[in-house]
Amino acid sequence: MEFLNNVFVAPFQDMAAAPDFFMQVVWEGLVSGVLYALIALGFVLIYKSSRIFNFAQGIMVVFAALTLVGLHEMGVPALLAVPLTLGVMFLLAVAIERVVLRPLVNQPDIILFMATIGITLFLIGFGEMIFGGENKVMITEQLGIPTGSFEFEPFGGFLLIEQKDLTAVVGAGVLVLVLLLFLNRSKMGRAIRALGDDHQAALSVGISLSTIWVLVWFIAGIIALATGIVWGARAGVSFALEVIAYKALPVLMLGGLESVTGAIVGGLAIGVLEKLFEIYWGQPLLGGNTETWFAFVFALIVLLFRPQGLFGEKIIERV
Amino acid sequence: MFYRISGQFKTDYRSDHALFRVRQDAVLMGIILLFAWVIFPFTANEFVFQALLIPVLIYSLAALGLNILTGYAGQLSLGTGAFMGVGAYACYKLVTIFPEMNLLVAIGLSGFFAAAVGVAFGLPSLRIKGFYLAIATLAAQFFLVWLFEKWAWLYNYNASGAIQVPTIDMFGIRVAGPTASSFVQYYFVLFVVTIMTIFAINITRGHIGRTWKAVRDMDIAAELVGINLLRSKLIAFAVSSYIVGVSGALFVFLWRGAAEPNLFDIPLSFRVLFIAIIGGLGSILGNYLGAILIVALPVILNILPEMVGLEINAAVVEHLNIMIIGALIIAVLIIEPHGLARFWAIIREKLIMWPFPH
Amino acid sequence: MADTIQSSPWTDDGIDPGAVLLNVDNISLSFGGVKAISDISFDVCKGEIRAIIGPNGAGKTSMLNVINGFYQPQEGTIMFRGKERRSMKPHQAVGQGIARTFQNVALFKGMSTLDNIMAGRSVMMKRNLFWQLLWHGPALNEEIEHREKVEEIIDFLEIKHIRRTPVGNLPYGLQKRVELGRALAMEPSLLLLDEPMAGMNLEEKEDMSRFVLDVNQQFGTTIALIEHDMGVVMDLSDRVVVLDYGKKIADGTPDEVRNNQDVIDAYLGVPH
Amino acid sequence: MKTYLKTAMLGAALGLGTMVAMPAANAEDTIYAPNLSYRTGPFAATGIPLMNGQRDYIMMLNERDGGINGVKIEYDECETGYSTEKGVECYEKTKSKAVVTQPWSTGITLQVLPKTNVDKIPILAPGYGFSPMANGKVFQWAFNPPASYWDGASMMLNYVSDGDLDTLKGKKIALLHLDHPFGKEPIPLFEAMADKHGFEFLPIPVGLKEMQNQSAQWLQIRREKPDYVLMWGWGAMNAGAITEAVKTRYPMDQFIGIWWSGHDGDLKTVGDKGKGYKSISWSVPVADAPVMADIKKYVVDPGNSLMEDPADINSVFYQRGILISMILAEGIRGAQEHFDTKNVNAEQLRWGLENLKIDDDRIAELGMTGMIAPFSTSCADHTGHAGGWILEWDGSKFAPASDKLTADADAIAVLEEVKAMEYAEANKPWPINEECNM
Repeated sequence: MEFLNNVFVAPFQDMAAAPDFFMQVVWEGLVSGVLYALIALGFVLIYKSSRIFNFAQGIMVVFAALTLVGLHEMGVPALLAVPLTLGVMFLLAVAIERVVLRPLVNQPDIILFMATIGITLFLIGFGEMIFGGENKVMITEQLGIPTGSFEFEPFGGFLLIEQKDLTAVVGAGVLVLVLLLFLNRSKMGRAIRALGDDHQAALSVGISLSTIWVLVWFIAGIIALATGIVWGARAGVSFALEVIAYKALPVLMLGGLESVTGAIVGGLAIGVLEKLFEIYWGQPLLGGNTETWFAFVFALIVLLFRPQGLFGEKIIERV
Repeated sequence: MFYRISGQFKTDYRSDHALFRVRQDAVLMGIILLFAWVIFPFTANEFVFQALLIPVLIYSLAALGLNILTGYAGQLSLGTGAFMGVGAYACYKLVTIFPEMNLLVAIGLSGFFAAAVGVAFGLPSLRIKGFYLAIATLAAQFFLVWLFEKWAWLYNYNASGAIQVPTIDMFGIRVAGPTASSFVQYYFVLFVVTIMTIFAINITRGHIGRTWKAVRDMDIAAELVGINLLRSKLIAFAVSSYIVGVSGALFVFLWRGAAEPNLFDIPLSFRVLFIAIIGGLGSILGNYLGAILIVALPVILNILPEMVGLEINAAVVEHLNIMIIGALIIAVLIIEPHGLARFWAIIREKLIMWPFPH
Repeated sequence: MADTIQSSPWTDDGIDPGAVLLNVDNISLSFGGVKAISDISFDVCKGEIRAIIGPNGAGKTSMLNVINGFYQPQEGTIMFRGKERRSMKPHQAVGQGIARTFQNVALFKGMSTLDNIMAGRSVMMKRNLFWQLLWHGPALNEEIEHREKVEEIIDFLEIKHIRRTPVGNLPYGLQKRVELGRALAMEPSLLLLDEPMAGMNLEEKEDMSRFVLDVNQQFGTTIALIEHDMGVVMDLSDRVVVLDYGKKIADGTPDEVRNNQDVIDAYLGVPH
Repeated sequence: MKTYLKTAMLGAALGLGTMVAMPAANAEDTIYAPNLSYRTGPFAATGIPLMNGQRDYIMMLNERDGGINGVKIEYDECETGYSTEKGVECYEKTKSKAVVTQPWSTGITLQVLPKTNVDKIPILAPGYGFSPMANGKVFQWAFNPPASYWDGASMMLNYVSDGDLDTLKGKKIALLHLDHPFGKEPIPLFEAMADKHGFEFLPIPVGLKEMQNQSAQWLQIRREKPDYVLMWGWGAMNAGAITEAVKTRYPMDQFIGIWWSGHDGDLKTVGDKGKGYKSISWSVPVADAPVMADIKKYVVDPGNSLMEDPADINSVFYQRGILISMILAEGIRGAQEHFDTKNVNAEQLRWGLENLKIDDDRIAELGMTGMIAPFSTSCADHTGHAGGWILEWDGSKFAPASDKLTADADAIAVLEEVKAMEYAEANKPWPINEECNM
């Protein structure tokens, strides 16, 4: 009885008793959710256009952020370091296309997936060799990101919203809008989308496959840099950052591997839900740290009822 | 020349089903067994036992378990490390609750716990496929490691949250614990690995193995020739998890001597996956080749520069090691997606032809 | 070799030759509002070769999928060997004696010809995990027992030379033949063939036609097949059912169907 | 082309496989002191300055004095990346000629602890490892001078209570710790002290994967409103925690970390906002200490240090690395003199580490006045229980902010005895040195 109370009643009483705290929890969840959504977006983009489940998306985030900070340490002004980093990400995209993707074209999905694990390992070793393993500070202020915070006093309590988190949310929104415009309005974007459905049709538009792949991996690189800046500003830049990439995986399960909407909604939902679960159920009842698995288990349960994910199309099997 | 197969005819189906259809294969196997059972253990020193021989065997076994699930039954799993953990913790509880239990029995039983957990997490495999299933296995990975941290009963409420292998004797010989000799532990591991390998070979060449491969190659067609997909997948999860669980128990009891929960985290899962990929998915032999490569590579990278008189920073060596493994995975996938096992097959073909070019 | 097979027909299913083996009654199937099959009834008699024809998208493959349990129809019933069923899993349908081949070859590409055909006998192999682990003894005996049957099929289909070749490396025509072998290995009382001759040249078609007729005559296997080549259909089949847009438009002997106005319209594309 | 590649790969694989060579035999006139370093992996940021300090002190001794009593020390790093598995591999690799094991992680320490009894190699784990290792009767081969985690915990409590623990009655003290053997290490002591002195103890674990994203933990702190937050953090967790503390507006002066949470690099990421953050430490960086001048002269200036930024020479962790090597060097020196031999072996070094006498005079001789509190070890006490200081971050560096603190020796000794015996019981048969008297 007491157990039922602890599970089904007490958490909601807690929420109602301190609404300001509840709002803070939701906000924190939302901010994490934005980051999950961004990483998931990188996955979706590459999967949509090439059927590759790019495990290296997480390490690309670290790599982009490290390059940015590393260049700045070498004396490059922040605003110049950003385009230079994008240049590096472009070269990375070209290298991956040449060295890894092109020889593996038409291989089964699982082979390509494993190749991206190889890329991940390679980038970890390479990145640490060049940039070292120290925790670095993201050049937040130099990039012109505000670092102050807004404080509100809802219900007589207090709610603190950091300006850089707000910038992250707004920035991510803008990035997603631009991306959607690009995908839907430009010739290149349409070719990328078409590629997911039919290679031949996409090629008939007159754009070569390798151009599209480089482009897609480059866009994923841009997203990685944006994610790296936002996340680095919160927690510093180091290889430990890589683990957040795992969080994008349940988002993909939930949202579907091919749905941009799914990545965004799934990311936000998982961000908020895992935080609520941890604070109101995990910490009082399960000893905490439930965020490591909550998203996975939640996505697994949802998937059992909807195997195609929340936003995927119903799968009709054919023979 | 040496691999001359002409003149070796099969006159009935029974001999056609023999493990080695060519006599030279059997001879080669005999030589390998001679090395494993006699020559290595009597020539190795402590370092070779601890850094090469024992880990190679244990990792091979773990990769064998994963390979049954991923290479034979086509279900990609990223949670191997956690299932090794289930085996290790089960074995720890068994030997601390029943101190009189024979360690061989305890390790054999602990595999069943891993198999049960494996089946539970394998249940969604009927509805969830491909990458979605791979991510679902990560749910097992993260949840189980969290459980190893939080469920204090599992580690007998030790303050450090780690498990420490007690001293265990078997038939008057010390087999586990800090005072056990590597020589004995090697034979213990070798015995278990040999038995498991024989089982794995038998099951993969029989009709259960055939249904796995059918499910892997085309699950819909497999269903339409009458294979019960759920049953077939669950047997694969059970057998695979059993072997992985046994390897986890060996990992802690016969090699590491102690374990903390995060030992079984993602890096271990990936390590085993790399061994299976580089060795060759859908092959038994490949697991051993892959394990030899992955275990020996860092050891060699550490020794090599010293031997040629190069002074390389320890950190650089480690970075290089990671980079080389990454590059190696990509290279293997590009050159021969079936891994080292296929390389051996190619060599064997060449030897059969030799000295003629075709 | 053929004599030994004939003397022990596989298809001892308690149905007299000429009696109804399969009866499909008022079947309707739709996917999210799109009707694939509407209200179709026909029967297949023991020992005959029954063709299902119709233009692309007529619902032929969907019909086969319903018969062997891959799709669950929303309405209607299926009576097979005198037993009525509503829904069943494909592996249960196999257990009752229905086998099939596929429009696009659905072999297990990583396995050899021998293994593919052996896979067809999965339902009949009973030795459990324990015996499999030991291998020597009951499991091996069972394996050899089934191997002998499979070798008969390999002989029959004249594919001895590719016994150990991975089927992914075989030419298309041979793959189709291996697929037929796998279906035969199930010793079905009803064999469903989905376009067994699609994409073949004339010579391969003749070979395949011969195998289909031989299967029907030597093993006494009842066959339902989908085929686009009208010449082949008219030569092989005893009766033909014609579908168009998910509806049955004709049913009868080849001659009757050939002269049916609806059929001619459907093939010529007369608007409805 | 593809065939050639295959053949080449094959050759390479076979070549690698057959090349199982042993490390070359060591020269007779040096003492081999390996270090299981971690300059890679998630904790590299904290590891690198420590390793640099350790390495540079030994190099300085070799350069300035020609080693210790004329014998050069061969300092050799074996990289573990803080992975327990790699650590054990390194232990096995180095143990044939090593005089000491410096395992560097609590996980590796726990793993090699039972092996050292058999291999007879002392473990030196200054300021880390397993607190009951202080009990030399049970842990004959393990040393964790000059202070254990329980010393640290006790000193923190003494500091926040101004020496009178009973004033903590009714207060709430949170322990933000890494969910790892290292982070769990102080929990038994805190629990015992909470029972005895009537304060509420609240452990808040941070998973290895959550180190950089501690918003859930800090939301919990905001909800629970503890009077003090004590931290057992490591690597990226430290910076993450301090960032969140700033954000949560948790008062910095009620937030104290263990000595591994007082890394300059971590605090630089928050800069001014971390002002007031404190860390207990058994070492204090002294910029003008004579030993530092020697290190600069013999190692840093000639360009032989691996330090990237020469300014790091005054950081807490670099100087702590120097002190750690000093403890090892003093152990070797003591053994040399006691056994009257130059090439000490592992068993002799054990005696040396068991009979350390680092008093004020010796500290002055070493040129380390003010860097470390005096301590001595004995057969029964392998820790020495030296005192420590609170260091406070002033926005750009750590500076001492308290008088010397000492731990509650009696309370700790009881717990050490209990836990050491529990360990021996769980791992029986475990050799106990009955000759030691407390």
